[in-house]
Amino acid sequence: MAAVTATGAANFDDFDRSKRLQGEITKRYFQSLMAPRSNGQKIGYGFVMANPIEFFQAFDIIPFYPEITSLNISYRGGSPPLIALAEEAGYSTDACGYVKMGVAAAMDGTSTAIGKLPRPDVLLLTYSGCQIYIHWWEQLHYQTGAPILTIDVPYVREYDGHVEPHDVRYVASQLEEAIPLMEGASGKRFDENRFREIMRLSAEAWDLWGQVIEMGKLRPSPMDAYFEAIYYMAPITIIRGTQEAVDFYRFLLEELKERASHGVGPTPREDYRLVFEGVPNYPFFKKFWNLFRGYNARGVAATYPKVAGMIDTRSFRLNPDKPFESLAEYMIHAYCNWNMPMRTRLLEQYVKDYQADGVVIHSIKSCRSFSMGEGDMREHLAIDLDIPTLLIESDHVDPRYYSEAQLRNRVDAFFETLALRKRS
Amino acid sequence: MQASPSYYAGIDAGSTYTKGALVDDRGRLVDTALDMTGINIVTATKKVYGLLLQKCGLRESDVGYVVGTGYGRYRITFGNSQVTEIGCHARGAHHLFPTTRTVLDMGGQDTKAIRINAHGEVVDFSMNDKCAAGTGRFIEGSARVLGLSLKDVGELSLNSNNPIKISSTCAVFAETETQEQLAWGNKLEDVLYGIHSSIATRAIGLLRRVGIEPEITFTGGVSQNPGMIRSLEEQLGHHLNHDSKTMFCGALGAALFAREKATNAPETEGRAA
Amino acid sequence: MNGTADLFARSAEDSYATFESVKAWKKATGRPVLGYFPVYFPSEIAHAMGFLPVSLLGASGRVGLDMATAHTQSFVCSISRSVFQLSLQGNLDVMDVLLFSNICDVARNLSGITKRNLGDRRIEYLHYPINNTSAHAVPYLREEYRRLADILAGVTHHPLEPEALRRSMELYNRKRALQEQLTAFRRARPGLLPYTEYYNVLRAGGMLPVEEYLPALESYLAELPSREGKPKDGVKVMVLGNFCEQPPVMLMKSIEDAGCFILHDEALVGERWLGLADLTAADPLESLARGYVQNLEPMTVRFHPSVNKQKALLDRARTQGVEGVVFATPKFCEPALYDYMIGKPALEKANLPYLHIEYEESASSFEHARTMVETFTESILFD
Amino acid sequence: MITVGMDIGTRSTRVAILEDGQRLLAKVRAPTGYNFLKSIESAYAQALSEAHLGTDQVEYVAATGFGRYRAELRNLSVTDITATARGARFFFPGTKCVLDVGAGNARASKIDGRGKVVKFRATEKCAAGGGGFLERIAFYSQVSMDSLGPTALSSKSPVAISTVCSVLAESEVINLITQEVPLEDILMGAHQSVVGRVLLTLKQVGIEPEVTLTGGLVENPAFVRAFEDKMGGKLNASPDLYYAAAVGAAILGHQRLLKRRGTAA
Ligand SMILES: Nc1ncnc2c1ncn2[C@@H]1O[C@H](COP(=O)(O)OP(=O)(O)O)[C@@H](O)[C@H]1O
Ligand SMILES: Nc1ncnc2c1ncn2[C@@H]1O[C@H](COP(=O)(O)OP(=O)(O)O)[C@@H](O)[C@H]1O
Ligand code: SF4
Ligand code: SF4
Ligand code: SF4
Repeated sequence: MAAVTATGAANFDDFDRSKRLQGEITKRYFQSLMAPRSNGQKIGYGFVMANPIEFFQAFDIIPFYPEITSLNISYRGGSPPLIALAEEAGYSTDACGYVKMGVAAAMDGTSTAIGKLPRPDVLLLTYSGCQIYIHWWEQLHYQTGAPILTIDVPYVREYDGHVEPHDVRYVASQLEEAIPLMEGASGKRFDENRFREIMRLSAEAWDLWGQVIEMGKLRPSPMDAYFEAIYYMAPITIIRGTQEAVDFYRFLLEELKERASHGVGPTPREDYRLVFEGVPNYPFFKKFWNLFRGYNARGVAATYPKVAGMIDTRSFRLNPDKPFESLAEYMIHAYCNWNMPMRTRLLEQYVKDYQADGVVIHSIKSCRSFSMGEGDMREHLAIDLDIPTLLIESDHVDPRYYSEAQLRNRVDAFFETLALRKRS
Repeated sequence: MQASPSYYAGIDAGSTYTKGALVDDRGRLVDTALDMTGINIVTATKKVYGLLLQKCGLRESDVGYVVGTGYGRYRITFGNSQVTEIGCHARGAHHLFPTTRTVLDMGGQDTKAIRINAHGEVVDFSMNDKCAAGTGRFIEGSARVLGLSLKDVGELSLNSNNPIKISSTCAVFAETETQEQLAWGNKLEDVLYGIHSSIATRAIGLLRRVGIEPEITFTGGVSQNPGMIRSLEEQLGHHLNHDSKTMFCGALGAALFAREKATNAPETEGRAA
Repeated sequence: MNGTADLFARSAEDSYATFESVKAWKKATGRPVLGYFPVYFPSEIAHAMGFLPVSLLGASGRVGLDMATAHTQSFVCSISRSVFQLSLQGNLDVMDVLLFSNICDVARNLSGITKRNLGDRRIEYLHYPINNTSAHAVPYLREEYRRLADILAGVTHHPLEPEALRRSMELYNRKRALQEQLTAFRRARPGLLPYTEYYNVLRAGGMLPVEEYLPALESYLAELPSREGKPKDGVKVMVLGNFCEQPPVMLMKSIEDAGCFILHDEALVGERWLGLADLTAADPLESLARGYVQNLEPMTVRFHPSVNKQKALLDRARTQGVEGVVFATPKFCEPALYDYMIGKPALEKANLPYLHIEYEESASSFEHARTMVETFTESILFD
Repeated sequence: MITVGMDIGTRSTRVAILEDGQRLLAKVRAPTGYNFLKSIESAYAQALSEAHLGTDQVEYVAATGFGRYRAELRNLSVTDITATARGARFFFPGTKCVLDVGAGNARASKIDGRGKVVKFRATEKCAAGGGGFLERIAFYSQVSMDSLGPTALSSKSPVAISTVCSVLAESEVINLITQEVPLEDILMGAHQSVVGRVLLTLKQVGIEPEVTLTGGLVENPAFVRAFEDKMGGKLNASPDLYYAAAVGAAILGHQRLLKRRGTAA
């Protein structure tokens, strides 16, 4: 897609190199995972929300995120056969599609759109933000026999965001308790200095990613902070404790600054500024984006790209000098580990800070962690605060829940009301 | 376009019925027309348009602008532009009942709750989530299973004194449940009323999403169903505006938009090609 | 006999949506009420601080869900919607504190939206540790319980007294022991105690003040053995999965009517879940926390890394001599669905017949379930 | 020994009369209206007259189907799954799997050598797929039930309709109609979508040939074809299987009668 500015001066493709770079990073990451395992290299399964990747890296365990493979497979149109396999085994249509795909991919002899996925040597259960994580790892545990290593993370349950000291202590202690277990699983000794170095690199990548996100505040925004950010968020999850991750975010930040100075962006013009909540639809990602792109609407802020870490709210800061405590704080502040009033307030805040025209909530049927309560969110934003808010539904991986005609109808009507507001 | 065409048409190509409405240059409703949508939507829209012109004794050249709405809006070949049903129903309801603040549109495949301002413009709207669609379809299904006409279903349900609770959240099973209730020997009218109540509860849930502010106008095909009106009013504790024209609100709204567009009123759409 | 059975039936009915007896209690005593969302709650703490702890078990079709529908989508379980409807409608106004915990994502988010809608009330949330292999789990939960006591003290303006807590623990230990006795009776003499009646006795225990419930249950138990009737026979089953949203009693009745005898079930499992708390421990709060963390009884919404759910399932089936397992899971309840998928392969390997049905607390039609269960019993009985 | 099987379904009531549990003397169907008793009575009377029998000659009546409790003259009621299994083996003795597709949902079962059900599954809510969906599609597209299957069979490139729920699938069909996709392609797509859901249920019990189809959809050639294509194997289907549950009920009635006589003697 070659978008051009209003004047036709600059070519957007020239300012879209980061996405290609991200593609290469992801490709290499998958290659390293699928490569035949030599020299006892271990694979640890982890979750995106609140993942302590630094902890894996300290033991030279390759982190593997079934959520990311599920979304990648779905993006390539490969979800239906996996979902069918799981449903034939007895999983219900209601269950989270990521889990179903993950379970199916782990069955003997299953190959996916991106190849045969590696088996876990250890399942690191970081229970933050999503209860289904527990159930998912339990399924895999009974299926593959791989051991589960549990890090229990308490919910942020005070509505003002206050976190109890005993919460942080509890999470940090469990990480420390896990060291000998990780040593056992990896056959590597824990080296505190190395761990601190990884934490330092990681903190640097977080800072840069935080700056990238804030670019959405510019008018016009040089990027789509939802649809494009979904590409940009990959390295922070899969490689963040490395120099490569730092370099990527530096490169991205430069590119966005260039976009800003040339006045280019992901749509020819910026007619609408929107805030997005919820997981996108991966099987129809481009079509879904086009529903908004057609109106020259840009996402300026979104919650989903921060599921990996609430960097923009300054909820945590990795500190190499207090590695366990600061990692614990990061793990506690996962987006879905926040209570609903905090999540709702965050959207409200985004609308103000990013000068948005409205909010779009994309609700995922099979993910209750995100979706339960989004109706209430809408109600608060639309009725109490009078912010135009659209709630639409489909699924993140299951194409059977996507109905283009129904979505288009709702989106068209939403832009009609936005247009009306602009006029008056 | 002809020298001074002074009529404007709206065509609402819905999932079940295609509806047409014509307004004059002062925005007054002249007449309406209706036909089953069927499998060929282009034919259906043409037919309804023809019917409309014929009823009013007009020719195509008398019509200055046509706006299409409904699911089939992009298939209306003779239309000049499109507006979603949400905008059209709001506008139509406002026209028929000017003090309307909330619109409930129940059609064949969607239910919509719309909050509007004093000018009939959409402030907020909410549509049934796809699951458990509590729509006209639901009643049609039961009617067909029981071998009754749509008219009978609504009217029979009015005889009920002791409605049966139908609780399936799923529209698929509601049909089955209807039959099961009958199989257990419950009275037909009570089961029918139960179905209406169950859909009404869901529709009210939608209304609550946008906020219920009187007056409330009930539009769409289901507004012709007395059983639905009764259960909605009972559960809401509010009067609902409705009449024989509310089924045409979408088409009427479209016609009003057509007039506005032709007379160079400000654009409502910001759609880039 | 009739008197106590009636009391239980009335209380059970009252515990769906009306809570009249709770209102009366509050008026008479002037003391506060705490409502808790399933599954488990340490009622001992609330009781020791003068609260009446009340289990919120869902309205089961006794209220329309129009308000809840406005705020939640349709693909969440019914109990979350009906409890939310009750709170929006004012049926829970009698409760000074509403408490939620980490049983699933739905319940977690429900706490927040309840808070947003009833902002002036105390809507609280407890985190129960899921990592029972960590040495820090017990101290953590003790801290949570202390935090809970502080919150409750904010209402009563009296701190928690260890001695009062010990007395409450004794009462609740007694309650659990008596309930266990009831279940044992039912198992030993099938057919003398219909499931509906049994369920009401247990359900009433989630609402009646424990001081009132204990003597009633005692006299009920005393009279039970004298019941007339020929013990019924049937296919011996256990019914698993109904741990949070309650199965409609009609569903359980349909299972019995179809020729099954329910030897074990998980309805109200949280009420019965904690074994007996150790009364001799120096720190009663810690003892309660320890009782929780170290309870290895598997429960769907509790993850305990050191428990093997498959083995536990088979052990239970074996010790109770069941001929089949019915998984009855609430519609849209993911935890229950996943546990079914864990149990299923184990039963297949052990050659034990099983059946999976889904229910909604508010269901008004049981035809599908009935057909399934009948076929299930026919497949075990016919040859 | 004359036994009668009655299958009271949501759409129609089927009655079968069997002699000695072996010879099929009559099979009759009548639409199930909302007045069950009348449907049952008329189907029963018709079957008796077809078999030239009087009521007094009937020794045992077994009822099945969702309205089984409404058949007041029944001596026994069994579920459709149990009954269908026996009926399927009556017509196709090699049957290992039975797939019963009615209007509302579909049930798959695996049976042993004597027709006893060893494992079964039914479609539940979202996965619900059955003839009712096709009836609605027929209604919207204005084709009769009889020509629905044949029309669909003429499709060269069916469109995929892959939504989970049949409510959604209906909207999708309507949407396809508005896009003027050829009717036969939509119809075949709709058949395939039901097949997809139903096949899933069959796979959950495990496919083992021979697979026998029973219920209303045996009359729909497009369904049978689409199913065989997707399963990659043959399906026993014949118009008789519409009566499988009624016949099966009559067989079970006969067995029960024998048993009773046996113990009484
Ligand atoms: N005369 C009537 N009496 C009762 N219900 C009616 C009548 N006419 C239409 N309906 C109901 O209206 C629905 C169709 O509404 P409509 O607004 O035309 O839907 P759509 O716009 O999707 O075609 C039908 O499902 C039916 O339930
Ligand atoms: N003549 C026919 N041609 C094709 N399909 C038919 C015909 N008659 C019935 N059917 C199909 O069979 C279904 C009814 O199946 P049936 O087994 O009678 O249901 P039930 O057992 O619930 O009465 C209908 O929904 C329809 O799809
Ligand atoms: S339920 Fe939601 S948050 Fe949890 S694994 Fe599934 S998609 Fe992710
Ligand atoms: S029924 Fe299931 S999904 Fe619902 S609140 Fe309980 S555990 Fe959660
Ligand atoms: S089948 Fe029923 S429960 Fe499932 S998505 Fe459709 S309407 Fe909802």
